[in-house]
Amino acid sequence: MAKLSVNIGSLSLKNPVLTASGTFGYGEEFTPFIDLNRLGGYIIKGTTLEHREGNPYPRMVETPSGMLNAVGLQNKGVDYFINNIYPRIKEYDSELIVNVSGAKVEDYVETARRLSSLDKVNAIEVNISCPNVKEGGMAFGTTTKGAAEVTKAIRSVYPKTLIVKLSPNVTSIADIAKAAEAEGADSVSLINTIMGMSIDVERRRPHLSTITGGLSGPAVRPVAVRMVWQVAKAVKIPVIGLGGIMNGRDAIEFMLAGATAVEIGTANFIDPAVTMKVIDYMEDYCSRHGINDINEIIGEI
Amino acid sequence: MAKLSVNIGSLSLKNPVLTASGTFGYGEEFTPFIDLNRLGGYIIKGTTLEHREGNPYPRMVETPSGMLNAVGLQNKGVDYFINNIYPRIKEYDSELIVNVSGAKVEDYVETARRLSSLDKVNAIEVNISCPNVKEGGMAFGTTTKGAAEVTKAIRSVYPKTLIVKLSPNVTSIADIAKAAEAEGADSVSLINTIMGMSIDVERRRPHLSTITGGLSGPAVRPVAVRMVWQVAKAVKIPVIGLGGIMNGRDAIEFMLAGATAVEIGTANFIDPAVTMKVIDYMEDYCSRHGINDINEIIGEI
Amino acid sequence: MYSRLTLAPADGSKLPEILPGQFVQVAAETPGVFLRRPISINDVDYDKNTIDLLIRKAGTGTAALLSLKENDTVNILLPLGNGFSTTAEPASRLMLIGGGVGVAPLLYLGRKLKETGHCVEFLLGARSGADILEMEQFEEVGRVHISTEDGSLGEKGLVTQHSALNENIDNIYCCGPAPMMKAVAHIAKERNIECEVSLENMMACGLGACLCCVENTVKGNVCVCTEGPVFNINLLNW
Amino acid sequence: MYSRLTLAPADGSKLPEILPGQFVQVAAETPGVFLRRPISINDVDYDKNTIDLLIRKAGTGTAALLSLKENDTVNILLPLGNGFSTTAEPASRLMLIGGGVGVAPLLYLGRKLKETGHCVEFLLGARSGADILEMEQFEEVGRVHISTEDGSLGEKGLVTQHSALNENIDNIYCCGPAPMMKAVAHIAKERNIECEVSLENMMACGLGACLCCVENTVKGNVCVCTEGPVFNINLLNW
Ligand SMILES: Cc1cc2nc3c(=O)[nH]c(=O)nc-3n(C[C@H](O)[C@H](O)[C@H](O)COP(=O)(O)OP(=O)(O)OC[C@H]3O[C@@H](n4cnc5c(N)ncnc54)[C@H](O)[C@@H]3O)c2cc1C
Ligand SMILES: Cc1cc2nc3c(=O)[nH]c(=O)nc-3n(C[C@H](O)[C@H](O)[C@H](O)COP(=O)(O)OP(=O)(O)OC[C@H]3O[C@@H](n4cnc5c(N)ncnc54)[C@H](O)[C@@H]3O)c2cc1C
Ligand SMILES: Cc1cc2nc3c(=O)[nH]c(=O)nc-3n(C[C@H](O)[C@H](O)[C@H](O)COP(=O)(O)O)c2cc1C
Ligand SMILES: Cc1cc2nc3c(=O)[nH]c(=O)nc-3n(C[C@H](O)[C@H](O)[C@H](O)COP(=O)(O)O)c2cc1C
Ligand code: FES
Ligand code: FES
Repeated sequence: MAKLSVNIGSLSLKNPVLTASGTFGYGEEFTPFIDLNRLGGYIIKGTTLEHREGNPYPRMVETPSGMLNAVGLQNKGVDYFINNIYPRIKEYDSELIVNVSGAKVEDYVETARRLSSLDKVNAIEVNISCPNVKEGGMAFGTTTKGAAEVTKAIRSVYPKTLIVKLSPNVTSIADIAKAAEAEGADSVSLINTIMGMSIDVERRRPHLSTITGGLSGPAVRPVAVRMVWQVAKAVKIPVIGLGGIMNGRDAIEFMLAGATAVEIGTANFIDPAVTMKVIDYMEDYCSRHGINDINEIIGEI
Repeated sequence: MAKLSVNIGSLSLKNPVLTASGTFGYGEEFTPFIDLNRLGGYIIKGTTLEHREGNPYPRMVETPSGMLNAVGLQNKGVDYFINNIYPRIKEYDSELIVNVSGAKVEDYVETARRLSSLDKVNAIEVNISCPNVKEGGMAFGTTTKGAAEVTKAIRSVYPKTLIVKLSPNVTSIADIAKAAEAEGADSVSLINTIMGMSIDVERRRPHLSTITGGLSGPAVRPVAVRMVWQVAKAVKIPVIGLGGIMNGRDAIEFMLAGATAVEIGTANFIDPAVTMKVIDYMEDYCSRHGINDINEIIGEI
Repeated sequence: MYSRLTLAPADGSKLPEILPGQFVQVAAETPGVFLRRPISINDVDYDKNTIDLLIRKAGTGTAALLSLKENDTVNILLPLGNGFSTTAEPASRLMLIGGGVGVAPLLYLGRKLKETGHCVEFLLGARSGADILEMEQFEEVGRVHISTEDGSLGEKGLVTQHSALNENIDNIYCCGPAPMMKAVAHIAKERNIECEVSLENMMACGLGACLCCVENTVKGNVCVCTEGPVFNINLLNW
Repeated sequence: MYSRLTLAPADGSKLPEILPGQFVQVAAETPGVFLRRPISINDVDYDKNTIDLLIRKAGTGTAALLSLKENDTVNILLPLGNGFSTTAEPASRLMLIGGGVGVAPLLYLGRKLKETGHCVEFLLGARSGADILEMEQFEEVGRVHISTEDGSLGEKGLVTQHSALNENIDNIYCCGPAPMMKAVAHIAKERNIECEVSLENMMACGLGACLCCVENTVKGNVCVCTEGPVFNINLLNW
């Protein structure tokens, strides 16, 4: 059997398959369908310093081969996570990665600092790219200066693996990636959702309470693969690829484009067992192609 | 029956339905399926100063609810167009708009200058956003400076209606639109294709000869609607909306978001008679909603 | 257009225990549909190992489900969400109020309540008599009252104006269009009747993972798919 | 997996004149398929007002077409492209060479050539005998030679090695996998045989509007959908 394990910063993942933040709850929701222990890792909901109620309903609309969401980082805050959720989910034999968001640099820093004390959390993914919150969020992700600033500040308090999650809503994502790399990010993950909008033409009003939202699903995959390819060529740190992965073929596509690991997002809604199928496919693909170590194919294009 | 006519610069279109450049040939290809005279206008193939062979085959791959293309502006050059094609297609009772591309500012200017002499061409659409050519093309469309430079130079030689077609591959499309407006563009059209990529995982090579290509089709529609909405709020000139319009509902969606007219692109490949159905839908929609003049709904959101 | 689908596990496995008010997430594999569609469980037959769904054609997804033919298979997740409470006091007067296709979960609920010794009544509302669904099935379970807006069946008017609501009622269980549920909730609050409603918020995952389906409640935004779809009206900000 | 579809205009209209080698663009309305799929016209029956398509399952789109049932309707554009030339000199020896599902357009071509008084021969190649398609139909039209790679039917080897090619041939008409067509074109060039091949470039529109399907020829890039799919090999840069 081929070696599927890959390294991201100081993490050694048993396979390249992670779950995307905001699409996999806290992992627990999926235990009726999958064995969480088989995952390379699971990235949980966007966590902020304080409790957030998120945006008003409606928060979702289906689009061709995708969906728009405007959840807006609803979560109970980092302390609630540490005290109430973490104890419940920390025992899985899979890397638990917390996705961190904030409105101000200080919020990111303080959230990261508090998370750094958790034994079973060896990495955080910093979301500088959420299009669904008014202040901060995407603003940091759309300029090299913003990305550098957040990365640098978090790096100074967070000694474990630091993944910076990039926004696709930019002219040159490679430049943003390089800025994060320069300030000490151990890895970058991309893409977050693409800002989109949908209108109910009969009622003549937007489908989402926030007018615009974030587009995800297979519709965005060609854009995501292109960006992963561009970023992988521009940085030396490992790249985590995501955006519209629906099956094993799609996951391999990202790895050929340069991703060391992948995240599965919206696909979890269509098939809650999709992650297991992706891992199975990877094993099968490697054996069909005579690949001994999946690292061989990373960035082959 | 509702009034469907709209104005773009000095053009008065009998209805808001145009065809998107590169997806409608020279119009002639569609006469077995539609009455060209019913169209608001038809925008023909990207035309350059010199003959261009375009990119090597393969140039196309299907994606979820869309396609990537890498045609690369294959055309016989502006003089061939003027002498051989224009005489054949100029007699339709519908606005004939030529899409103009170039690698250098001077090429755009010279192409526009030559086209300005054609009686039946009352507008050009300047493509500063083609992701499929190495030099120029998208480069102009991704900075306010580039967009301003091209617009200004063409404006100085082209007195008729000047539409600037914008690239979606940018952080702030509203800023690019404002730059074009400031230099005298009569209208902006958006979006051109989003840069994407697709890999054949069995052969482990890209599907396109150029590796990356331009994504079009309904997959991109939510992004296009969002950008039209942003641009329509930022500029005073009329906005032409396109990207993934497959039917009348989609066309109305763009108008509610702020488009004065729409272009139908990839949908022509799926249903060569789609443009007629969109016009019919608009009439029906207006009567169902008690709208006397379609201009009433433009930018309602 | 409405239709009832009867489904059995394709692999012959035994159905899990299903609570009245729970729903399924069904994949409508047809062009233009991406997400699963949430549909209430209308009835369960453990002997035959089948569930029934009652589907109204709302768009492309439901149209595809309605065009399924005998022996076709569909991919389905079940059972999801929390059901109605079935712990009313003995000898209470229970009124199950449904509007349109919202009657769907009330049939199985009625059966379950009957099994636990309750006497149930149904109040079904629709635009006209032709839109009243599954009346015979409901009549097997309890007394059926009908309201139609055009008066073509039962009393003319909205369910909230039906005379069956004039007498004492202890518990209301309601599912239907939001305006109807709100009107019913209003009456229930005024008259201090225990009342549960089943919401139909837009869902992506149906599993509590995406936070798309939230309802703003007295506890803040909560997921309808996991904390609902059935809510006691005291929890809602209606 | 191969299968033949027989289609008649759903509105009862009369088929237009169809040239051998022309193709259709068919909409495979199934999830995951966006563009139409180009398929050669395998046969035409003007009396019955039907066309036949011979389809090989290549992926999702063709799979959906193969699962169509009697009386289903499909959306189709036809006839598209330019056909084979049917103006060979009288008494020429004509060889119609097909590989795999590439035999599709040769049946109608053979019939048409026979109608104009030509004597046609077919040379069909495939991996094994089971993959040789429509042999009986071809035998109605002319003499059939077979090559199979495993030797299970006809001569063992590639079509280009078949003994039927040893004697004098005036015209070759070829459709099949690109490597086979290239090998055939090579032989034709060497021996100065008139040769036409039918290309299967990836298409989006099929109408000459998108310029996606180009083949690099001696005249530069030309659209296979409108200037082809059939090309004289002298035009190709092979
Ligand atoms: C818990 C729950 C139980 C339901 N039970 C039933 C039932 O028993 N029978 C029945 O016929 N319908 C039921 N519905 C409604 C049903 O889910 C929608 O009618 C269906 O999703 C519409 O899909 P479509 O593709 O046919 O229509 P579309 O064209 O997608 O949409 C038509 C309308 O349906 C609604 N809708 C679309 N997608 C969703 C979604 N993912 N979640 C919720 N609403 C959506 C929207 O309001 C939209 O305007 C239930 C919904 C929920 C949330
Ligand atoms: C002029 C012409 C005539 C053809 N005649 C026949 C025929 O008579 N019978 C037959 O079975 N097949 C024929 N083909 C091939 C047929 O079009 C493809 O097999 C089909 O498009 C595959 O679609 P899919 O969804 O099943 O497979 P996919 O999963 O989409 O693709 C499988 C493979 O098919 C090819 N393909 C996919 N889309 C297209 C496209 N739009 N255009 C061309 N190739 C594509 C690609 O090489 C791809 O690798 C013809 C193609 C052309 C261009
Ligand atoms: C409902 C929903 C909620 C999301 N919430 C978050 C979040 O909290 N933090 C984050 O970084 N990304 C969030 N995302 C983005 C995803 O993690 C992912 O980047 C995006 O959906 C693209 O991947 P996909 O196409 O596989 O879903 C969310 C996406 C969805 C659909
Ligand atoms: C095959 C193809 C060729 C195109 N060629 C051009 C072109 O020459 N000039 C141009 O401005 N846009 C070109 N475009 C972009 C379209 O005009 C349009 O902006 C884009 O496809 C989005 O619209 P759609 O989704 O409706 O197709 C081309 C698109 C396609 C698919
Ligand atoms: S639908 Fe995803 S949380 Fe309820
Ligand atoms: S397929 Fe569009 S030009 Fe040939």
